[in-house]
Amino acid sequence: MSEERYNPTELLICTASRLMEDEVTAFIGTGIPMLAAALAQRRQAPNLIPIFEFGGTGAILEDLPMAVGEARTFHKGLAASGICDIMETAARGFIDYGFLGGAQIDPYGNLNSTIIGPRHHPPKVRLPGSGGANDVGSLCWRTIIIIRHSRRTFVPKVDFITTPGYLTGPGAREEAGLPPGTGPLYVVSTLALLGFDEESKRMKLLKTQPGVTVDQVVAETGFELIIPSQIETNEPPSDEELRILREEVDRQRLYI
Amino acid sequence: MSEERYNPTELLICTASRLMEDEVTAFIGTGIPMLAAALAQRRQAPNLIPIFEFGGTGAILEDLPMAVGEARTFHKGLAASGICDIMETAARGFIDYGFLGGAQIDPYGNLNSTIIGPRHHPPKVRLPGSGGANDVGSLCWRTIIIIRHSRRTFVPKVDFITTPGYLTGPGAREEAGLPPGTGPLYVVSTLALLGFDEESKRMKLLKTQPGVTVDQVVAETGFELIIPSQIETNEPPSDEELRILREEVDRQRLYI
Amino acid sequence: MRVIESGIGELIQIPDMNAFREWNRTQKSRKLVDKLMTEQEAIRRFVYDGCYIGTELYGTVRCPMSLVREVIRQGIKDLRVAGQGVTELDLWLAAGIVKTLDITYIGLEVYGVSSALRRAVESGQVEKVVEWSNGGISWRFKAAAMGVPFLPVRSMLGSDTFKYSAAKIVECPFTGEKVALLPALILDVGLIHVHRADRYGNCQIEGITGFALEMARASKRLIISAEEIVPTEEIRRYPDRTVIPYYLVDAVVHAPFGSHPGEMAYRYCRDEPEIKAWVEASKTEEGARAYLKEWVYDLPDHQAYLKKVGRERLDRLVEGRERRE
Amino acid sequence: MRVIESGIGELIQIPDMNAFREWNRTQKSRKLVDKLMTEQEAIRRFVYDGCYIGTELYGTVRCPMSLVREVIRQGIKDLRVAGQGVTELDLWLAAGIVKTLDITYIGLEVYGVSSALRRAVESGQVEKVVEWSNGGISWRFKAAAMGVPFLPVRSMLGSDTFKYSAAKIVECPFTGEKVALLPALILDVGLIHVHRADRYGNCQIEGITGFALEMARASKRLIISAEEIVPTEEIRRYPDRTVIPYYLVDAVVHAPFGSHPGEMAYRYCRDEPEIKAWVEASKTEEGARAYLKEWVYDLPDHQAYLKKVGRERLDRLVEGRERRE
Repeated sequence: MSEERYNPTELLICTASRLMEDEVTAFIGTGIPMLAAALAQRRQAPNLIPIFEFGGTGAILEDLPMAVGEARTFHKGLAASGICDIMETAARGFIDYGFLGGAQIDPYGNLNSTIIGPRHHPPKVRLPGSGGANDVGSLCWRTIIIIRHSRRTFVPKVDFITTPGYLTGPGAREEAGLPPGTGPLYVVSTLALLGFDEESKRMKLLKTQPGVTVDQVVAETGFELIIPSQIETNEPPSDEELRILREEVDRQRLYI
Repeated sequence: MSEERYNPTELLICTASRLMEDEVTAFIGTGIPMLAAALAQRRQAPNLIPIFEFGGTGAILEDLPMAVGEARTFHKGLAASGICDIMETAARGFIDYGFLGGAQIDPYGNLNSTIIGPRHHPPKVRLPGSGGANDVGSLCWRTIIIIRHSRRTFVPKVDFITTPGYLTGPGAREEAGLPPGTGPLYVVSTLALLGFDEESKRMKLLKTQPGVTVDQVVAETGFELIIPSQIETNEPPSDEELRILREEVDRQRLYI
Repeated sequence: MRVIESGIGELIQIPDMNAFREWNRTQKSRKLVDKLMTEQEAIRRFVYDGCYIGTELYGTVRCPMSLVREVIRQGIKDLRVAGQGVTELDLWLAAGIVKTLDITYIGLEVYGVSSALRRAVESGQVEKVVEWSNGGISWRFKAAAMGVPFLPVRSMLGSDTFKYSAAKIVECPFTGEKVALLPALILDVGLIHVHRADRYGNCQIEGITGFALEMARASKRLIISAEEIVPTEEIRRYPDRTVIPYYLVDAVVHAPFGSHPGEMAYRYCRDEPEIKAWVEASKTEEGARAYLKEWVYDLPDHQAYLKKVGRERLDRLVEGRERRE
Repeated sequence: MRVIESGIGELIQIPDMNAFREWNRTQKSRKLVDKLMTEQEAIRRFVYDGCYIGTELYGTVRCPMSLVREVIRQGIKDLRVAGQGVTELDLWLAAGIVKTLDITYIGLEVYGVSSALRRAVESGQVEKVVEWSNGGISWRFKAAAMGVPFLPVRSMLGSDTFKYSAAKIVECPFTGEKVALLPALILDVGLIHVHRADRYGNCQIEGITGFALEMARASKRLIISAEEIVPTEEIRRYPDRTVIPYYLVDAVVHAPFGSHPGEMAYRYCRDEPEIKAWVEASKTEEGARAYLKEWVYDLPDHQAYLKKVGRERLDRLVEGRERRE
């Protein structure tokens, strides 16, 4: 990873941003997803429709929101409603992608953002809780997880399933009553781009980040990854991406 | 009934109107309840809050609406929302009175506005159906029924319970799952003002309309009424009521 | 979930939320495309024989009457209809194109019982009639709009309206009380008339919203007619006025006076003589047929309809409109 | 209604809709009376030790911060809280006045995990924590707003968020699918900040409505703070802009910049340095205490708070506001 050209946050943003298609609806949370969406609107996805949980639909992300309810989440937007309307829009199958983060992820893409440690209350470490994550992970068609890569985050079993991935494997989501055809699609990490095996629903390495070896990914992952024989390397953030990110998207360097 | 001074519609309007208290919320349907409410707002109940099922709350009834969704139902209103909001307001116990009509009524105040005859489909006579009546009769605190009096309308058993009164008697509403403390309070007819016996929940004569005898009421009622020993006579519509009704409320004589 | 009692009415549309999700994923575009078209094109493309259809608000208030007339004009038949209506469903009933009714209320309001409904239902021409309350049918749309297969309510209980519906009664697992469960109602096609829309279908309504928000979200195909087409910049300036976002919409029809003979809040009032003309005409089958011939079949489109109504009369309706005083 | 699975979290508020109806019948006036009062009076009259309370939207967006601070100032304690929050619940947690949490999210958004939450929960000072999603808690308000004891949803299923909630899973009697049932959440007190209200409590909001409509309708007592008090004539001119009707409201507080340090759409932007000041201060117990002393306890009221913030700074926030371009 070239320390000079970009930092890990910028790498995550650019990698996630490239996954954002034009003319789709995407649930955008605070932080990296907002920057990735703003970058995507300026590049390959001018008509990406950002959806913010408290009501913003179709904003033009000229200035970066600092919160998912801020006026910037419906700046020149197509609609500004409320959280029930948005979550119900997801329930009806209108939201294509959702971006999620978390403190822990397991091989099935289950996410924890509630507590660290074995006991629910009082816990060893109290994290913020689900917020909209559980709803996004339950109801959007596909989720894309953005997370820093380490053995502390990539764990065999999360301490708490805040947001369902594939739960215990194939068929488990449907068995739980979650809408069919949903679940995590990609994991964007500081070390790799990962996906999920069609059959087993376990996490699979797709590409390494620039300058990262497969061994490094394996070493920093607390469970066995599916590793195809051929692994490509992600394109590093381009000068153009970094320029837009720094000069247009986050002019005030609030995040990067 | 003095044929010269007022007609049966005017009698129903004035009788119903006097039952409308100030500073209460009341569900107002098309027709007589609208006129009664408009009259009441000009007399004893200037702060009667009319509620119309498709969204109007707190209108000032300067011009008579011809439909429950018309702009006049939220003319200078306090809120204009939608039908779910209004029905849910009733479900939460915020609507004090509801005014109802029907083609048939039984001793328990059950109302029929769906079909006449024994068979549901195809029926002998098809009437409009519940509309909001069932919701009003289920969810408002007390309902007041306005109906023309005859053996064809006051029947031992309605052909179809469109809107629940006391169903089969004491406790039946609660047993059915309807909110406790609700049910019909008065029946305003062309011959009498009637109520319901606390114990048996059966219809009871309260007052006769001017010029009407108890015997006439009994003769025109298709079931046994509870008749207290002392029966007063309703005050006839006053000149003032009739003047307001004709000159202000229904200037264009759309209804009366 | 133990069911205490089930209505005996047929469940005409199954509340299959997975199929609805799949439809919304594959058949509804997120693309901002120009959807402006004529009544003819919109009805031809999206309304079909036997489809399950709904209209909002109702015949005399903010109702898509130009679309309603076009459905008749195109000879669409065997409609299954969510039935809250005045003139609009009355016209369809009189035209003989309704086969099945989830009915709440069809009538002429102050003018009483609908003769067209009586003829169509009493003759058995309408083959199935399932009963609901107005709240009930709105909550059914709301369930679909929420993406859930049912909603619990405390209405319809204890009545024949429940008995002849397709609702169910269960015990609330939190309180032990009886509640009625209403199945979500997904429409094949919804028709809604609004004050303003852009070409993509972002819609604004003034005054009450009736059940527009719920029905829009419960429709697999949604045809919007609008008094006025506004630039998207106007929508983006007031995103908080959008009640129906574009991705729900399949067609946008510019229909000034689209609610005639009904009213449109703050724009024009209802046309009482014209409404009365239908009330009178519809009393007999022949009268209704003559009315339909004169006001629907013999006119090629909404422009011709408005021309027949006449500018002077329309101006008077505008004059009589509700104002924000 | 056979329950397949029940969350093990405690049901803190029972969804007793009959009691709620009775409350709304007897304790909520339909009278148009002047409800304008100060923060002090509103909190003194309607907020009490141990009450179940909620705030909307959240700490940095259209949040009733002047009311939130007054709750602390008056030494109210043992609050049971519906927990979607940023600065506002953080202040309460830091002040040690929260005993029970129906939590969805408490954190500092871009600034990460809340130190105040960590201290209060990890120490056991907050005695009970029940988990929900943001959608989940909003739907719980919506259930209460609809006057029904529960709502079905297709979220929270399969997760520990469900397991540590008080929701239940049942089979849909129409489709056979599993759905989660969320119990209605009735608040003893709700606090909501709006753009405009009249003295009776009719409220208008600009921009997103968050969960204001649902929470207002789910509250036994509702305290409104408003940037601006408008004459009722203004409300009656735009009845379609009323999102909270007066009869839901118990107190109306005129609170310009009431959301500070958060933002108010189209009025002022958030005060980033002040938000950061709390983020920094709250990292330690001492820091949080010092902040509370300086910005809450040592100031008699919202006017003093605004004076301390200073006109110049407020002007800059107004300058930075979102505009309808």
